[in-house]
Amino acid sequence: MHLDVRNVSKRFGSKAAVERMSFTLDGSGFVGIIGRSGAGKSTFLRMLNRLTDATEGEILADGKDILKLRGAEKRAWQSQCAMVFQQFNLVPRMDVASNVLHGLLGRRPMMATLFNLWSEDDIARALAILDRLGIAEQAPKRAEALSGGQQQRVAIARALMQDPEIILADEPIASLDPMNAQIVMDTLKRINVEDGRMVIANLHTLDTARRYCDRVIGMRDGRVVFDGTPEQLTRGAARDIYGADASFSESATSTDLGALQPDDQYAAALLGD
Amino acid sequence: MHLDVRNVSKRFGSKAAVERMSFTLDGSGFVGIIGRSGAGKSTFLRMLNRLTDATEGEILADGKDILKLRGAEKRAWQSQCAMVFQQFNLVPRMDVASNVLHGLLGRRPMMATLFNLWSEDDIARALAILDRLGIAEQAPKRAEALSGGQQQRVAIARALMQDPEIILADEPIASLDPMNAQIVMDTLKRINVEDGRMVIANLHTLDTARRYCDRVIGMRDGRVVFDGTPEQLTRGAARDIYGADASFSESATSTDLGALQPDDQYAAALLGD
Amino acid sequence: EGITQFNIGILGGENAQDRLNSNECLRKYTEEALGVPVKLFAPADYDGVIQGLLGGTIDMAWLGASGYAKVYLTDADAVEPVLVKANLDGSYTYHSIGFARQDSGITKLADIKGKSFGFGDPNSTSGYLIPSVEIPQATGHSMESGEYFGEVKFTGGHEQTIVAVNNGDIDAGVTWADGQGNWEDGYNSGALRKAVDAGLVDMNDLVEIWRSKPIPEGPIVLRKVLPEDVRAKMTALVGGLKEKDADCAYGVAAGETAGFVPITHDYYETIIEVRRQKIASGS
Amino acid sequence: MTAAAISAVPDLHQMVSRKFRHRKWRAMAVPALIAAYLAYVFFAFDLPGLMSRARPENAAILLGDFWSYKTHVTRDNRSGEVVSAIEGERKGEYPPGQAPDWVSLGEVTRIALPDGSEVLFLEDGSARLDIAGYGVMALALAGRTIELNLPPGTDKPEWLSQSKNRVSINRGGWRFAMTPSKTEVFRYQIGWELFFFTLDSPFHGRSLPELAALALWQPRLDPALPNAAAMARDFWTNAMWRHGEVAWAMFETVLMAFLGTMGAGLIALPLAFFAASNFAPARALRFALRRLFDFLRGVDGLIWTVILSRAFGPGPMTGALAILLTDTGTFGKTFSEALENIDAKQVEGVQSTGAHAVQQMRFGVIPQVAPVILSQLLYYLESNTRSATVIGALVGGGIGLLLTQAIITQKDWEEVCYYMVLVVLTVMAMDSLSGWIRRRFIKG
Amino acid sequence: MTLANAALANETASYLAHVRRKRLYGGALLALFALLMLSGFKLANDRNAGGFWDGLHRIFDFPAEIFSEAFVNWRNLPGLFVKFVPSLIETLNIAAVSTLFGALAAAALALLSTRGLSLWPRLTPLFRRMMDVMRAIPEIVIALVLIFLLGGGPVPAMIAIAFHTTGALGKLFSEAAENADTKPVEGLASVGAGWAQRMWFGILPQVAPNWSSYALLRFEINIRASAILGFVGSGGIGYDLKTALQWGQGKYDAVVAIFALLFLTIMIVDHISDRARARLVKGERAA
Ligand SMILES: Nc1ncnc2c1ncn2[C@@H]1O[C@H](COP(=O)(O)OP(=O)(O)OP(=O)(O)O)[C@@H](O)[C@H]1O
Ligand SMILES: Nc1ncnc2c1ncn2[C@@H]1O[C@H](COP(=O)(O)OP(=O)(O)OP(=O)(O)O)[C@@H](O)[C@H]1O
Ligand SMILES: [Mg+2]
Ligand SMILES: [Mg+2]
Repeated sequence: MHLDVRNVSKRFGSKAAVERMSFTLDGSGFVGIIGRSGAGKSTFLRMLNRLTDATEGEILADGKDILKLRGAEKRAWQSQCAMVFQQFNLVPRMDVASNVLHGLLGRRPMMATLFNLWSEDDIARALAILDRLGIAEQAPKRAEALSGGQQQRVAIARALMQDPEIILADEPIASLDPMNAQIVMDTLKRINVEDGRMVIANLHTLDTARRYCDRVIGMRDGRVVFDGTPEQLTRGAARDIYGADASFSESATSTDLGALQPDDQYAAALLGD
Repeated sequence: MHLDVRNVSKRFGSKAAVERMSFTLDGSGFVGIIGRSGAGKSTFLRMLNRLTDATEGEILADGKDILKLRGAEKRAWQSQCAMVFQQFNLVPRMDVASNVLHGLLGRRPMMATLFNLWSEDDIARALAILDRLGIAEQAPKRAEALSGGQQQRVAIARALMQDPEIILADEPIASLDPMNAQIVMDTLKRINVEDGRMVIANLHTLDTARRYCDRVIGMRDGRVVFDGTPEQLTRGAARDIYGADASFSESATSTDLGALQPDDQYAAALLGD
Repeated sequence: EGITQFNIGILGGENAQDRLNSNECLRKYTEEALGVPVKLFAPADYDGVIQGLLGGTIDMAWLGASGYAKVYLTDADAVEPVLVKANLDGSYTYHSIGFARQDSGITKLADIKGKSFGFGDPNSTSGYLIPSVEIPQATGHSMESGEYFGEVKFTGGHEQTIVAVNNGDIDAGVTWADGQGNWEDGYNSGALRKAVDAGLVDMNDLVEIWRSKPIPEGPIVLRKVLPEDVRAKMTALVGGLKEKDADCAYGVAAGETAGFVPITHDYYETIIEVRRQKIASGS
Repeated sequence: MTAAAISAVPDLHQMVSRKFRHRKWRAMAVPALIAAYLAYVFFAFDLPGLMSRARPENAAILLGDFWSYKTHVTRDNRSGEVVSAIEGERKGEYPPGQAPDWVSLGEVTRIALPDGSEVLFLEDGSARLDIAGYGVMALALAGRTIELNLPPGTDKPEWLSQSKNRVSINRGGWRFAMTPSKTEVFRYQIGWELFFFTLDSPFHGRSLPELAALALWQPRLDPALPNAAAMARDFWTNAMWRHGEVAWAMFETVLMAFLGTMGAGLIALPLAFFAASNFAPARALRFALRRLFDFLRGVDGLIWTVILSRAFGPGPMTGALAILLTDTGTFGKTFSEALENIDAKQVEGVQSTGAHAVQQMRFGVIPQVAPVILSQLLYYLESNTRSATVIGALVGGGIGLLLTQAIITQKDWEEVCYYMVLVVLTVMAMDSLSGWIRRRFIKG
Repeated sequence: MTLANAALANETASYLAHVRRKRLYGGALLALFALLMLSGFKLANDRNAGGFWDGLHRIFDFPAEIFSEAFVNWRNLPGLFVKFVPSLIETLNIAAVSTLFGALAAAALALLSTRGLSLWPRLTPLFRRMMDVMRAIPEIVIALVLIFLLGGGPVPAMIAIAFHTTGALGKLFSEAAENADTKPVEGLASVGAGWAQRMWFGILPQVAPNWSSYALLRFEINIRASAILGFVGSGGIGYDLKTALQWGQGKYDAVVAIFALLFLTIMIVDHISDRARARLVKGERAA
């Protein structure tokens, strides 16, 4: 898959959320987009998935401008390009397997799906995917009954069910505790490596980006301000992206379990409040 | 005030929360009741205040069995024996002064109280009490707008409004940070010393008990297992009360500001969950 | 064109289920005669049946004279009177009777001046239409509340009027009776008689204070668009009911009757005129 | 405690006590306003007049009649024939020559009454009343006049009403009335007589063990039917209480409520999407729909009934349609509000897979609003069962017709009581049914 | 981490079984519902005097008749509006007073029937049943019985509506009270406050926004109910509407006037109470 982002902008009223963004992606890497809150990360992913319309620019996927797609073609693109959300965005009252099967909504005859009539094969595949993510035994439970980490894995399973070429993940671990965050990131990485699907993930911590990504794109105020390998992401570059002052400490954005050191000040702060 | 607790028990179904508890108190000491969660501390205080009926036994206050009181007599006893709760139990939507005046509900004509008809004297007294506890400026605010420590002082002010002979306090500082905990305990101690009112407080930390109490009663599984001065409360005695194994460390129960040391394990535990 | 079903509407006055039961025999005979399913309907007030006739969902009904006038004035082509119930003496009129409580001291219309007066149902001939025209002629004043009478209101029906007067809720009211027989029995037939039979009132407690001119009994009407043979069959059936099954005729007529005799629209011209005038006068 | 805080206290005191004074006034003003309004209403509703007109004795009649019945013993003064009938109805008539055990027929009819009084219908058409605690009274017919002889030396008691040709006596537990045409005694007794079987049923008057024995092993009374079936038939077709027809009427009422509520739900759900701000394709459409809902709701079901009866005539469907119209308005409003409150995340999640708009509704929206819709439907089903009672009276169907007619004709209060109990039980049953469904489908 | 092949097959089979069962139940339920609706509709249609399809095109006949007359006599309308205002006020009074009394009684019953708050915990089931029964009896029945006892007029309607309101609000009130925090109540109990004081200071401030929101909604419903009771002979504007509607031709202008008046009132009250309720509930959130 070759992705060519050309001068894409998105304006909400007069405010530009994404401003003339351009870059190209090739093959099946793990791409991390970092930047502070409001930088435009989510807006970009949402445009890529066509949840939001771009104001201008084009995104060529293997030469076709996906921003121009309409109706069935647009839905076909969405089903090739799965999305994983920070808040999981599952249907909490339906069971886990049904949520995973929603990944097929774009592909199966409408009437059958409306009555929840899935073929046995589809169901078997959904369970196999759940099994691959280690949560097959949760299949009959309601999604809302699961822990956050498990729900995110269900969301990934739904994405996999789409058998997509790209998986977009919008801060997939921001609502998770460090333990579950690691499981989810490992899962995404495994999918990236084992299946060769491209993953584009918005991340809000540097160390995660460093650890999992092949390529990191840094955004600030809707513009790309960094594009390189994790190694090139120095402390100085990070300061640039986050627009942080001298007090900027990487560990404040850390969720890595290993990175945890005794920190008097931190404990005191926690206790003091 | 002479308090004689004789074989008091309380059973919930088949489970005994308090089991044949007996001891006597005289004069106006500061008594601490300690014991681990579920030991029956709250249940005992609630029986003493007649919020819960005892299953058997008697409690003689100056010779009268207060467990037998009914109706108006019971309410009269309650108004002599004020209670301070862990969660403050104020009326959050009413202002602080009204909450303090509620201490008089048992004494003023019902109709007048329902129409909020408090005499000027009563209001002046409520303000004086708030002033004594250092929160007079908060009088017109809603109780819910106050910090935890302030709310607990309002609760103590309500107790003082009752002009009680005994103040019962059920883990008065458990929901407070160490700073506020100290203010509240100091306040209770001052009232104990200056006014000569007996204070019985459930406490969940040993050091607080040691620091403020004249006498400590230890409970375990509904029974009194220790009764003595703070000096007599050795580490061994504490292990007995808490039923702790060798790893028992006093500081785990500490809320003393001075006692706070960097504690890797603690911080890790807080973060890990 | 033929018909596929035939609906008969019956009017209020007694317990709904009793009404349906006493008309059940008529339903059976009609089914035999027409060979189509026949249904009975007994809505709680006059208007239900009238709307049914106007809308064409009810094919036959026994209306009050005023009710017929209302149907005629709304749509002159809707229904046609065919038969009327005859009293035992062969007459087919009755009276609107004004009455009051004995202990109220009221004995004539003039005594109610400034007091309260009750009509029954606005679509009732004897309970509203006729007295609302004849009483003003007698008193020389309109029937507006406060003009001559203190208050004028509708009680909802004959039974309610009787009970309201008996209870003293209103000082006087009107209802219907054949005017034959004795006052203390509530006359031979009519709402008063029914109330006495039911033990609701003691006629000793009531006095008659006014009586209208004879009022024509309401007609049995058939919808005009019904096929000729259906109308003929139904007219013959009801007309011959007394000979065919006297018990059934007693039930359908709600009392003793000499049978149902033919009648035409002309007989109701006066009533229609009265109603037309009332409409014109805007009250 | 700082010095500044202490010096602030007197100020504070003033401020707080002003606040309390303020509150005191408000606390007094609200009840005072309410009291003033109630005083106005007291006169607007003419309560003094009402009290003078109230008929407490009617309450006694009504309450007594709720759980008692009366038996008429009537002599036709022309033919001399004596008939006993329960509630004076033909259906409750004792067969000729038979009577309740407290009536002895013969040349002279003797009627024993509960307070120890006795009434005799004498051969010559006159009557003798031996009234307990009062004395003996004789009544005779002279042409069209009734001659009344009181015991010597007594005044006319207040429970006696007399005119030239009617005498009536009301002694609470029984009444007596004589006119030239007939002489009647009414005796009140506790119970719903003939509730199970009428007099013509072979099962009438049998005790429970007897009935059980008959049902289970004793020989058939009616050779054509097993006893149990015959009992069921006699009960179901009971001419006095008409259980079969009443059950049918009750069913018809529930049917109207069911059709109306569910039909309204089916219509309102799609419309609600067009009226919800987050789904409406056009503001104008949304506005128009909202006003339509307001209109449908604002016109009560009863008025819809009147309007619809021209088009559809009387009958249960007219009632169901009236309920349907009103509830379409109600549901349109509540459903669209529920739709406006949904969580967009779920829709987005479904949308991101490439789902069609209809699929987004089905999986992103419906699961969220289903609980609200279901509980609304159930709540209104219950409440409409009550409304259908009233509407039924107008369209001539259902328990409502029976109930209102029984009340308006004011004679069979025990029937009113029976119907009321039925309605209440039905509504309560629907209440618990809906509670069960709610637990099963919403919480589960 | 993943299951062995056999285990997965097992899991899949059991989930498939679960799906089949659900489909069966779901399908059966849907079929049952469809069957009930269709047969119910057919039954009702058969028992109706006129059929649904036959009548559908005549649905506007009656409204057209009414409005055409009112249109001709439009000059009468202003006068008619004024004429019926007193009845409208009576209807509003009935609704207001019955909501007031109903809400007061409901508050008492609700507190008495809420677990943990009741003055007599043993009697809570009794109070609950009482509310169920009060809710279940149709207002019209009570009104008709009371008309027999008290004679016509607004009072029977008022009592009937208040009675029903008590049951309906009682249930909602007690649900709200159940969710209230009991800590303040306990705090008040500890100072020796009586039951009334505990409820007044401990519960009422918490439930007041919800309760008043429910009461407002009830007021709205009760306006309609009191208009309807007028329809069966219990005073107010419903009585005027019924008389005019029954008389028919010649009074259709009055019908339109009353109707417009009533409808307008309902709309206005609806609107005001909608806003007031939104404020009440939002205010609660803000606090
Ligand atoms: N629907 C919208 N309407 C108006 N402004 C929006 C909308 N969505 C996003 N924005 C604005 O666009 C900018 C970029 O938002 P975006 O959500 O893409 O940032 P982000 O990098 O994902 O931040 P975060 O880490 O908080 O999720 C922000 O300033 C935001 O306020
Ligand atoms: N209302 C109740 N119903 C049933 N069991 C109860 C009830 N209240 C308390 N218990 C039980 O009684 C025992 C004693 O409880 P109590 O609250 O007195 O303990 P405690 O020493 O105050 O503990 P903590 O420190 O957690 O407050 C516990 O096992 C508790 O589960
Ligand atoms: Mg974002
Ligand atoms: Mg405790």
